[in-house]
Amino acid sequence: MTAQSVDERRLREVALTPGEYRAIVEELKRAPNEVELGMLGVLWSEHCSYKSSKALLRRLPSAGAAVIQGPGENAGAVNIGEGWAAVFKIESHNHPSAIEPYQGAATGVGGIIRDVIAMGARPIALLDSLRFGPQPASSHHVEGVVAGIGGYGNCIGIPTVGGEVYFEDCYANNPLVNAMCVGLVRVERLMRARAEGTGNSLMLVGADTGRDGIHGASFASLELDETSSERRPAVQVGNPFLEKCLLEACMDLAHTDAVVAIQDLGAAGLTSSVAECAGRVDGAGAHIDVARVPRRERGMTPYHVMLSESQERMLVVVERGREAEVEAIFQAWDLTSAVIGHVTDDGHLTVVDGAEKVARLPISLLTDGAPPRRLVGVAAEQPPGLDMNALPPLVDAGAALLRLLASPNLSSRRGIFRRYDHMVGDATVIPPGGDAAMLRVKGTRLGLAVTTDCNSRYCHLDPHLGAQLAVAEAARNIIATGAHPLAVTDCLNFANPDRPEVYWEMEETIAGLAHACRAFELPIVSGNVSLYNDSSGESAIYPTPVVGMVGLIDDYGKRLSAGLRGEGDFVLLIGSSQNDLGGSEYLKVEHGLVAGRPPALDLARERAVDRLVLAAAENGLLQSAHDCAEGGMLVALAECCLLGGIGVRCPAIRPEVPLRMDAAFFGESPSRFIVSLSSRAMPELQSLARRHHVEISLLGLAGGDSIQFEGQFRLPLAEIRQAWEGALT
Amino acid sequence: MIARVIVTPKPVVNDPQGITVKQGLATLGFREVSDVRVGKYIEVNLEAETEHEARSRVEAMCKQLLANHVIEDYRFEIDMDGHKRR
Amino acid sequence: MIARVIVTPKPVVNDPQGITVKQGLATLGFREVSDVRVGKYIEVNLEAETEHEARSRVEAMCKQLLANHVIEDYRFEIDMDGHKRR
Amino acid sequence: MRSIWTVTSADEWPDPGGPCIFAAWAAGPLVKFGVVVFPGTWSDRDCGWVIDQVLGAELQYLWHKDADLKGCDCVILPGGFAYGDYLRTGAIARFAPVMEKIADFADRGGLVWGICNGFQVLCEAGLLPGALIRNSSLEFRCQWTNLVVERTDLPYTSQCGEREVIRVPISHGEGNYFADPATLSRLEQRGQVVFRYCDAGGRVTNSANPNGSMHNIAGIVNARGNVLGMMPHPERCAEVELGGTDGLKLFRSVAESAMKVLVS
Ligand SMILES: Nc1ncnc2c1ncn2[C@@H]1O[C@H](COP(=O)(O)OP(=O)(O)O)[C@@H](O)[C@H]1O
Ligand SMILES: [Mg+2]
Repeated sequence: MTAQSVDERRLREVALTPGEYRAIVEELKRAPNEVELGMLGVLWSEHCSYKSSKALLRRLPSAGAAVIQGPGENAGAVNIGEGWAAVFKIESHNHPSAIEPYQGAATGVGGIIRDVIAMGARPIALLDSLRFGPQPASSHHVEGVVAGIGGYGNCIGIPTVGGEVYFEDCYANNPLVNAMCVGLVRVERLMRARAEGTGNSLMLVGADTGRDGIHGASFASLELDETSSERRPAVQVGNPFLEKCLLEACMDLAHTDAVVAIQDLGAAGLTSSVAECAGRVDGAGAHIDVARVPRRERGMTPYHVMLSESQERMLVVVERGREAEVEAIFQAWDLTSAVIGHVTDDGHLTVVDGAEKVARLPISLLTDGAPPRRLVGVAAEQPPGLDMNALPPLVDAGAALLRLLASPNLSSRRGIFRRYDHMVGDATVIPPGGDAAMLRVKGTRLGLAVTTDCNSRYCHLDPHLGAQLAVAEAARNIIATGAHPLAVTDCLNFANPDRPEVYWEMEETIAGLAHACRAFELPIVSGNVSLYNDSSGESAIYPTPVVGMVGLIDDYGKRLSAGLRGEGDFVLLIGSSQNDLGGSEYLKVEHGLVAGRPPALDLARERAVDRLVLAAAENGLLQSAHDCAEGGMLVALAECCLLGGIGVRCPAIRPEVPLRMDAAFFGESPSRFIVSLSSRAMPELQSLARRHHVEISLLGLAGGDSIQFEGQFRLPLAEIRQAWEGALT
Repeated sequence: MIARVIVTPKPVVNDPQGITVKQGLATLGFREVSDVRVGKYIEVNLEAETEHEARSRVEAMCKQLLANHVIEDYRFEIDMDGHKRR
Repeated sequence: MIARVIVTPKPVVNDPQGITVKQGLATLGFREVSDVRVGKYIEVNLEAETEHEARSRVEAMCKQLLANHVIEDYRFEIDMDGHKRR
Repeated sequence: MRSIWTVTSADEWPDPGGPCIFAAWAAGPLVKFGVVVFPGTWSDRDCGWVIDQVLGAELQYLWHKDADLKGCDCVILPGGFAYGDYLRTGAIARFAPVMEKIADFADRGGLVWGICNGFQVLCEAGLLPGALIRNSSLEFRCQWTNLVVERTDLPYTSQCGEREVIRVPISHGEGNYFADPATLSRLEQRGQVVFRYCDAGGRVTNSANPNGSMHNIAGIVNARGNVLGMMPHPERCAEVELGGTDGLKLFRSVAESAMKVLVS
């Protein structure tokens, strides 16, 4: 077979271009056989090779004092003190979820959990960042995805403590499902998936291998079109029960020092897990006998076995001669384990089927060989501008508030998160519903705050700024609990990067992320890229860089939540407000507009505000704190009241020119919080604010069972709650 | 009349439930069991003029709601004299 | 051989799933549906010398594991020639 | 106090008190809790945490393959999805080797406490009547609920007040209690309903029922009073930082009852 003679159709099937094929032949100095072609196809897919995004991702900062493990392993890890490391990562499962929402989302959760387990960590929390088309047309997606996430997380017994849900037209055919998992491990027990030690055994543990998901990784690297449903056998069915047993068995491995490394099997199955594991060690290779792989079905070929994406499997590198110890641990959990090969020092992945040779490829060709794709970015058309003078003035702030709270992007998420077990583990000290959730580290006073954030409408209107705003919002969500932001994981969801305007969005987004993370001194320790989120090239998604963030508080007894606490407390707005209506929910809900520029972000001011709130929290001045985000000041204030079950009495708002009334109530200026405190704490807060050069303004006094702005409106809390909770149930 | 619909996981699709039930049966001593698949049974009471009509309506129900054709197969029978067993 | 077991909720047990499916069908325009019950279908591949033996073994499986007599009824058929459809 | 449990009704118990009891308490309650672990169980660690770290009692995990209860005074079947809850909740778990010992233990009057999945296992095993079916909403529900305590003469509830309303979270997809009419009326007549979902004021209403359970039943006890099954999770509310401490009352009750038996 020569480069010319290979069937074009076959190349498409394995998602390789003729150019890539030529590169393979050149490197091997021969044509690859069928199995080799399949193996290279999956590993060179965008999903595994990052060939379109690698160059850009290098710009993201990943170093920091607390970082123990940056990108490159199954998950990132940061030191949180007292001997503990927090391990976390976010990952997309968009394409499978578009085809089969329940199983797609469920197996997405299963996959990200295995990444954390592979680091030797016990998973302690899950988050899910979701994007759907408008309701009710998207309800099939919403129902399936939410049920799938709950189905997996609830069964395996890891609390799902946070996430986000947004509805926009652009996600109608391309729903996004990004799942994040956070785990804990003693620093000295942190594992790395490196196939060290020639002669050590490779054991495959967990589920038997079936024919599921062959070419799943390539599938995730294509646009969805009419034929997608024919590729549906790529959809896999998760088994959370089996993964629970796998999790416990892997935790039990800590009792033996016979284990050198653990690597999960994800996209591209055995091929990628073995290649990646060997690829992390200079000169290492692996020898695999597919005949030894336990199978679920009869009639599977070596091709199937090497490419299967059967879920709930792990590769364990075991010191030679100690396989029985490891087998016993898995056996105790009724799990199959099989020695399927060993580590070599020839830098090649050799696959045999009993006595028969099946494939032999250089590890470096598999993991690093894909020629980077050089794409060009061209700035997208400027989105429609916003003529503020043409906007009709705000007539009835109260009525607008009710409409905003009842809109799908702002309404209560309780209808969703009550379907997730968010309490198992006895560690959730801040449950979902406010800003970040918080988990205590048992046996210490440490609290880990976790959140995911991204306003993709901002990113659509200005990707560079939008990405920065996502980082800033995530940080504010962490800070609103009293915790310090520590590190970031990111899931970059884009449309087809072959389109210059999409590639430009990628460039801008990544530049914006990098810029903001540098300003916040936040390392990005793990992440994931999902491309081709456009169905048949028509409906491209907004650039959606989901920021997952972890923060730390040294004593969770000092944590803050969003709800007002006591009658008579002062309710303050920290930070200042501009005419920031561009890209706002107010514009969309009240005026049907997606227009303008997102709010400007002054990173220095943002940091000053953050420092003030953290200092105030540290000194015990605050009763509550809440981030002011979508929907602006009034929506945030209403949330503080609803979450605390206490109303608020405020004097009329009379914004000073040039601030408009609508922007004062509903503008989305960043760098703002709503806090409450007792009157006694006021002087100290005022002096802190002066010291940090941050503007603070008194909004009103907590109390009563309504929200009122003297002479402007008064709404009973019960009515507000009905609007807020009625929308998403 | 009654339509009796059986929905089963497609043969290539993983069936964790079936696998686990098989293991459960083995523990109970039913070692002669080599494979178990678990699906759904749906009994639909409906009105229709003819069996032909019933057939085409139930076919449509299966396609649209009762089975998830990504991972499941279905089959059904129509019982013209069937009535609710209550 | 294959045993095809059907497990249904007892008539006295309310079947929220059935009710929801019925509503779902109605929303899709299948208004001719008066009642839906959702149960389980379990396909068991097993070895047995005789149909009689198979029958008594499957009966035992149903009693012990496959159905819960507080809330469910079961019935089954044995297909002597049946084999795994894989 | 490693002997077989004997259950006496609360009013027959001698007045506790006296310095020896407080001395014993200071060293931690003497009761030994066993927590069963099936494949797929996940509340085992939470129960263990409360017993060991909050209550300070002795803790022993019991593996599903164990054929011995290791001298435990109270055996907890915790929450989770034993065997994935495939087929039916608790259906496969009830055949685990440890279950045989638990049935014997219950027969002899030993304390057996099923929480959530554990309740489902006890029903499947026939140690408690009825069954738990799909929530009427068809949705999994994780939320706080209010429970009115209808029996305070049990070793599980002696620390609760008469008809006290306690706040305890639920987390289940199949907690909808069902029993045939005869069984249900027998349960009611004999006062075997221990917890009922209610509103904050203790009213047993439809809207306070999170899953469609008959008679708002959240927990029942067997006729003898030693086997308790409940859907809500007391081990999730034993510390203020988790939002409430009512669950601790149940664990304390068990520990305290053990003390009473000890002095009696
Ligand atoms: N898909 C989800 N899963 C779990 N929790 C969610 C989900 N979506 C939102 N939440 C929770 O609901 C609360 C409000 O979400 P959101 O409005 O996005 O908050 P914010 O604007 O402060 O980021 C947060 O606690 C969040 O974690
Ligand atoms: Mg947010």
